[in-house]
Amino acid sequence: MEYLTLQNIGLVTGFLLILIGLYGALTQKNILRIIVAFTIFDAGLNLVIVALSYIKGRVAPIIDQTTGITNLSEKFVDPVPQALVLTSIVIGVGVTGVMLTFALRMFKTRQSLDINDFKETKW
Amino acid sequence: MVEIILYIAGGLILLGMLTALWRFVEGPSSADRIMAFDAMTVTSIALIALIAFFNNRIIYLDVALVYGLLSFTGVIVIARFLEKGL
Amino acid sequence: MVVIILTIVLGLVMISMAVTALTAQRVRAAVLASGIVSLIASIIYLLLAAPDVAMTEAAIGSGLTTIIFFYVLNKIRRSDV
Amino acid sequence: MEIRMLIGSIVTLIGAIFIFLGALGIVRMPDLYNRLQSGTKASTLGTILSIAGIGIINPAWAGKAFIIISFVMMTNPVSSHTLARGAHHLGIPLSKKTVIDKLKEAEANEKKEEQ
Repeated sequence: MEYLTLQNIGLVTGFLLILIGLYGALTQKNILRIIVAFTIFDAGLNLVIVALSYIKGRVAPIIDQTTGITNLSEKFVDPVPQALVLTSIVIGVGVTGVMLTFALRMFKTRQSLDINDFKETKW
Repeated sequence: MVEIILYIAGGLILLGMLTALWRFVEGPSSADRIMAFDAMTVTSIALIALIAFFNNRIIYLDVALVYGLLSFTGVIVIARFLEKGL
Repeated sequence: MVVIILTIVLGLVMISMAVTALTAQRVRAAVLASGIVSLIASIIYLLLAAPDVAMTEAAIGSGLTTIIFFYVLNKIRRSDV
Repeated sequence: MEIRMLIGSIVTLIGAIFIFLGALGIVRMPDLYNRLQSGTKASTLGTILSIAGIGIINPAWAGKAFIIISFVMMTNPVSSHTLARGAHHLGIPLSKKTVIDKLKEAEANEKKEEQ
């Protein structure tokens, strides 16, 4: 019962999302479904990093009237992984946009979305 | 007394979210799924407000503000996609 | 204790929606399911004391990703998307 | 003091009941358009009442709660209207018990005037 904390639930959910996304990206045939699986993989990765930085009993690292301005390092959770995840979300949207552009170009040249129809880039 | 009433309210809101999710899984057409998505977004605004009350931080209400401002643009884009012609 | 139960329910919904996104019949249902995964991830970020990440995920992960996916689906328009 | 907090929590509870009944209507109604009005009107009223109850309990939060209420009240009916119009153009069938369809008549009149 003592393992049932908020941090452990976040970690388990994040790792399960990573596994589901990896399985989908490796087994699907449609290009658009591969990109959807990549989006799920990205969400799970961000959830793992945020859950690692959580400490029980502390509050969000933003100053207002209820926190005061003294002894802040004993009241707040770690803000550095949250800043990293904030950057990672934006980069993930950029990567998704580039992948969708490639998918659109591939569809316009070959009129197909199946990954087995594009064999000349294999080696 | 006040907290017990608010816990019951939170349970009802969560139950409403799960019920809308059933329509998302079941839905015969795409418009049903989009409607369930919209209902879940609006319901989660109320859930975020309750979480902000229990944590006693006003900064959490800003998340609900972002939801209320930006959630409808996605639904409008998908509806225009169904109407053929974005 | 209430927070633990709420987080477990939200996590189960998230995992079931991820499985739905992989097994849906049409691509538009898969994109909507991944939008719901982002929506619930934002509530879990709020419970993990990260409101700034929750704000960004709500605006970008749940809104902008869905919009660019449907922009591409509008260009393709086959019977199975 | 105590009376005000009790009133606020009861307003929030009424809002939560409205949200639950709206979600029940999403499952139980016969066709898309009935589900749409149940899922939009009841959910919007429930969300507005919930946030107003939080604002009554904590008077320092009332300004931000008012801003959220005005945003929800402006944006949610717009998206629902657009979705209903798109579904009607797509040709999703109405329920058997429907007695009137004004949008179809208006489109027929427009087509007649063009010819």
